[in-house]
Amino acid sequence: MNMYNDIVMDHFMNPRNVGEMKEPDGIGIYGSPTCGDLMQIHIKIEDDVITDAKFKAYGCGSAIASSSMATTLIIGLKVEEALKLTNGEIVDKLEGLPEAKIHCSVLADMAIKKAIFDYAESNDKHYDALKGFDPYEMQEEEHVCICGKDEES
Amino acid sequence: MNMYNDIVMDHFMNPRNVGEMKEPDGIGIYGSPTCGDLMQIHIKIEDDVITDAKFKAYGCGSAIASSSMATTLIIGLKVEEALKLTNGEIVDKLEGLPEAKIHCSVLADMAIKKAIFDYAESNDKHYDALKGFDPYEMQEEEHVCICGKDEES
Amino acid sequence: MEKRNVYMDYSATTPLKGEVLDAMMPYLKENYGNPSSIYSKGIESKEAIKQSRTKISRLIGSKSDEIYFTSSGSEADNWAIFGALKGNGKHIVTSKIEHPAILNTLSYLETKGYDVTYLDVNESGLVNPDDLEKAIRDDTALVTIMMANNEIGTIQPIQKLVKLAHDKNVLFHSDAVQALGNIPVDVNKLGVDMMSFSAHKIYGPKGIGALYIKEGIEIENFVYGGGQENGKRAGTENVPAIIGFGKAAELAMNCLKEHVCHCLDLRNYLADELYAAVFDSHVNGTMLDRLPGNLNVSFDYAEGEAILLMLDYMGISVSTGSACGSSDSVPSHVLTAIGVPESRIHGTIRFSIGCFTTKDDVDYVVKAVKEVTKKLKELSPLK
Amino acid sequence: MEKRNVYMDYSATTPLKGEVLDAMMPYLKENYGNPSSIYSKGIESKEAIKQSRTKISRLIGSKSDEIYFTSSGSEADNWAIFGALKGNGKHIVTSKIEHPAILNTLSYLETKGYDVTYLDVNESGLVNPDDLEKAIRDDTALVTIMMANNEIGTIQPIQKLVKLAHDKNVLFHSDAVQALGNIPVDVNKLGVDMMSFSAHKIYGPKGIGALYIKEGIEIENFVYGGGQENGKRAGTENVPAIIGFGKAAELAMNCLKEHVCHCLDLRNYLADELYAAVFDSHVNGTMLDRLPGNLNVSFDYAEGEAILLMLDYMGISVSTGSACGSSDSVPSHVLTAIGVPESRIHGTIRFSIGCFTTKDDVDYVVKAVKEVTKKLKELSPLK
Ligand SMILES: Cc1ncc(COP(=O)(O)O)c(C=O)c1O
Ligand SMILES: Cc1ncc(COP(=O)(O)O)c(C=O)c1O
Repeated sequence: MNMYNDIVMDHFMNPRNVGEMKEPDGIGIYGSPTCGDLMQIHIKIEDDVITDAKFKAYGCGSAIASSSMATTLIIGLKVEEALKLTNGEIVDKLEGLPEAKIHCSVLADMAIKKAIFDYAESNDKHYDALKGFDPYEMQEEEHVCICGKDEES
Repeated sequence: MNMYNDIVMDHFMNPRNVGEMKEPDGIGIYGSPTCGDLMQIHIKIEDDVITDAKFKAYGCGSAIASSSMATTLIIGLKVEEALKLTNGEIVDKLEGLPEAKIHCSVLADMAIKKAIFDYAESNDKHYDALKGFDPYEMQEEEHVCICGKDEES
Repeated sequence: MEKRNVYMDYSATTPLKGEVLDAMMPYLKENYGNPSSIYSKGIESKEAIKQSRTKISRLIGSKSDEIYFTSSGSEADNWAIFGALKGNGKHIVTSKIEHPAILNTLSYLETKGYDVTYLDVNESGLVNPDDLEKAIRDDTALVTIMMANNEIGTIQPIQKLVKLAHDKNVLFHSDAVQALGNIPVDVNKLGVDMMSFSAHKIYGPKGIGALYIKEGIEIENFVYGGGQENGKRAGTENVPAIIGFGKAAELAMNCLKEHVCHCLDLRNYLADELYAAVFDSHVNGTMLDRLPGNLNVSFDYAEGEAILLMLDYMGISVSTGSACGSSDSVPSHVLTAIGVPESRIHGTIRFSIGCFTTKDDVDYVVKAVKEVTKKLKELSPLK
Repeated sequence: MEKRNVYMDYSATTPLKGEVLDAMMPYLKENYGNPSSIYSKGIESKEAIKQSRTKISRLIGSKSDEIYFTSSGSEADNWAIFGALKGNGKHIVTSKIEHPAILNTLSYLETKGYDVTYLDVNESGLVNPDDLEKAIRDDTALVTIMMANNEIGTIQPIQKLVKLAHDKNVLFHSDAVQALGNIPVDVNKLGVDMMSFSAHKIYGPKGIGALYIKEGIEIENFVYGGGQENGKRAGTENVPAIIGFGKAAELAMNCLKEHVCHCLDLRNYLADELYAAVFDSHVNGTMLDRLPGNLNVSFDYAEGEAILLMLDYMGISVSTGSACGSSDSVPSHVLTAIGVPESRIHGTIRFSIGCFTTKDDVDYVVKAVKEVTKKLKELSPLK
């Protein structure tokens, strides 16, 4: 028996789309080692469609699994669609995370948004869903150190 | 395993000198049913020697055992010697009682004194050891309800 | 008369049922993981605890996360009282026949400035709801009245009492340690805010109890530390005991009806036979609203401990009707409260029947009691 | 690499030794009497508890009636603090690296108007006696400093600290839950007034702990009710667990020296091998005044939970170095206190070795850690 279900464990033990790209169209990094979790995502975009995504993550099981799951979800999506991806959906696709770990899925969600933001900035693109999204501000504000730990004993 | 040692158990299960006398030389009664313990002793005295003793007791195991033991101890003793018998000696002869039950042996001790007092009064005898002994007063004062009970559960 | 071992003190504690021990064994052997550990060995323990909690919640009709494990019924009682009081009113209402885990906690609180009203009970051993209504004041923080009494087995009208307390917005706790598994206990129907239980009275292990705390009721913690029991009661969980408690609860639920019938039949048989066999005997408390396995009898001319020890010698385990505390001889506060005269209290024996009791056991006990009381009567100076 | 089950989290909890379970079995079966009952079945339980108390007292060098059983180390800690405080001064001194059973109790007390001084520890994890001396005030009611830490295993100079407290007439409590059975614990030599223990850390059962209270020290009760534990801690005794605790204590005493050597050898071997196998690893806390079985290591580029879970997948049980509470991610207060940077704290694993650990276990763990940290490093965006 595990603290995570089989799908999460599979994405944790065998993460999909691990790696970096030589020349990504967008890079998103979210989290901080001080917090114990950091996610980096590289994306390729062609004709407003995400054609590839690679991630690297430092963090707990749910952070890694949700990053892995998130990359599989956005590959092939239109950018606008990918921007609509919520951490709730990532959790659903993983068929649930322990209550205390739900927030870990935010990492992937945010890193993806940041990668698209990066792409949009350098390619002068505008996406409705990015309005008001300011990655430089939010890191401080919204990202709390989120991956739960085990009881002390 | 028992709460009382084997000697006590033997005197409790097979008490010695149980009964009453038709014409006792002295009668001592000590305790009260309200307190849960009552001892009665009948003694025969010839030439200042206790030639026989019979007891009846209502009370816990240690009250019965110490009464039984006490009668065996005083039979054959000179009255003055019998008056010297303390509850401590009764306990010693029983090879010990549980702490909370030590006081139960007082019953026997006091009943014997009262029986001798009774004999002394009706026969106009005077014993040094009886000086200051007033059974009518002490019952109230000194005899507390003494036999411990088990924990509630 | 051939010697026979007869345990007839099920109200004091019960043996483990075989199935209960079987359920515990893996957790005494290979499944020793700390439930707080997040590797599989730990998660397995955690999951097992969860299932146990569910089993207990089913027995009492609560939600599973309304069950908090404690180390005993006594701890549950203490927690309920201390937890509910802190910061609240200074007045508590209880009955005169509570278990020492309630009464001694309340006397302690009296030394700390709390005010306690002890409700009388009638001859049957029942609280009068009118008395409760009158006792509740503006500053009453808690009412705590037991569901079933441990000495005479009488069952209080909890549902009615709870309603009265709630009408005045006062929390209601009930000690159901003796009730559980012996009569139906449905926390929702009863309406209680908190309720105490103990596994070793329902063929589960010693050292584990539970406090039911209704959802929404906030009480202070009792043991601070790790996040066990939803952050409300710290300490590494007693996993095997919790599993045993769960199994015992499951079994109790499955066989409640048969259990009640079995105990009732034998108890009534015992009462009838004893009455016929021992002339000077008197049943204490009502025979109506009473735990099925309980019989509390006073014998004239024979003192309780003496009866107990002689029966013990004959292989029989019963208890006296006397109060707690091995160094004082204060007669049972329960029997005193229902008006049994002191001299009679001293000659009281509690017989409590359980699931392993047989008719042959009862027959043997009746014979033994007859013999013993006869012997003690002969020994007695009382007439 | 063939999969192998290796439990290396003995600081979290230990399996029962076979002899311990054997000793407990009769009390889970036929010897179920309530120790408060005065018939033979009860007396037998009572007597067994007495013998257990004696065994534990021998291990710690106390008198047998200075041992009070509790349901856990946490309860013992809570009792010591609450019990010692009531009615006394308003100030308590402790260290920054105590177990949550101490720290959370003290934070609760802070909300009730108590004042707490948390002593720093140095990089090795040790309290400076001078700091204690300075911290004690006129209104200090209690000093509570643990004997050995549960995360990094460092051992405090308790004897010296006690002397300082006693010079100023202040009571001294020490949590020795991790120390017992792993290093010599002699309450008289140490001079402590109270000391907490827990059976499940010394191959005894869960759900049973003990508080040593030096003769003459009066503290308030924690659980009120029946007269168990000499009237100081109510609740029907957890007989089987008490017996198990006693047996575990007896075994611990008989094999302390071998146990220490065994753990020390394997622990040092583990440390050396890990250091050689995993480049980016760092041991936390001193290697000198340290529990023989404890090794606390931070890995760069790999997060603790991830390491733990991958090791779990490979059959290995270890714990992270992070703090209590499964919903917050506050990094270990202990590692913070000894100055480990936060980023490193997240990559920390506690290995704890015990009497069933073998050299093959260590070899397997080293290989597994090497593999896992390599994998996680490849996955990591950190460089
Ligand atoms: C140092 C320390 N104190 C107290 C405790 C709590 O003991 P228990 O698990 O018995 O509640 C533990 C272990 O969990 C510990 O390591
Ligand atoms: C009515 C009642 N309440 C509380 C208790 C205490 O429970 P425990 O023995 O688990 O401490 C008992 C039994 O001893 C009891 O009969």
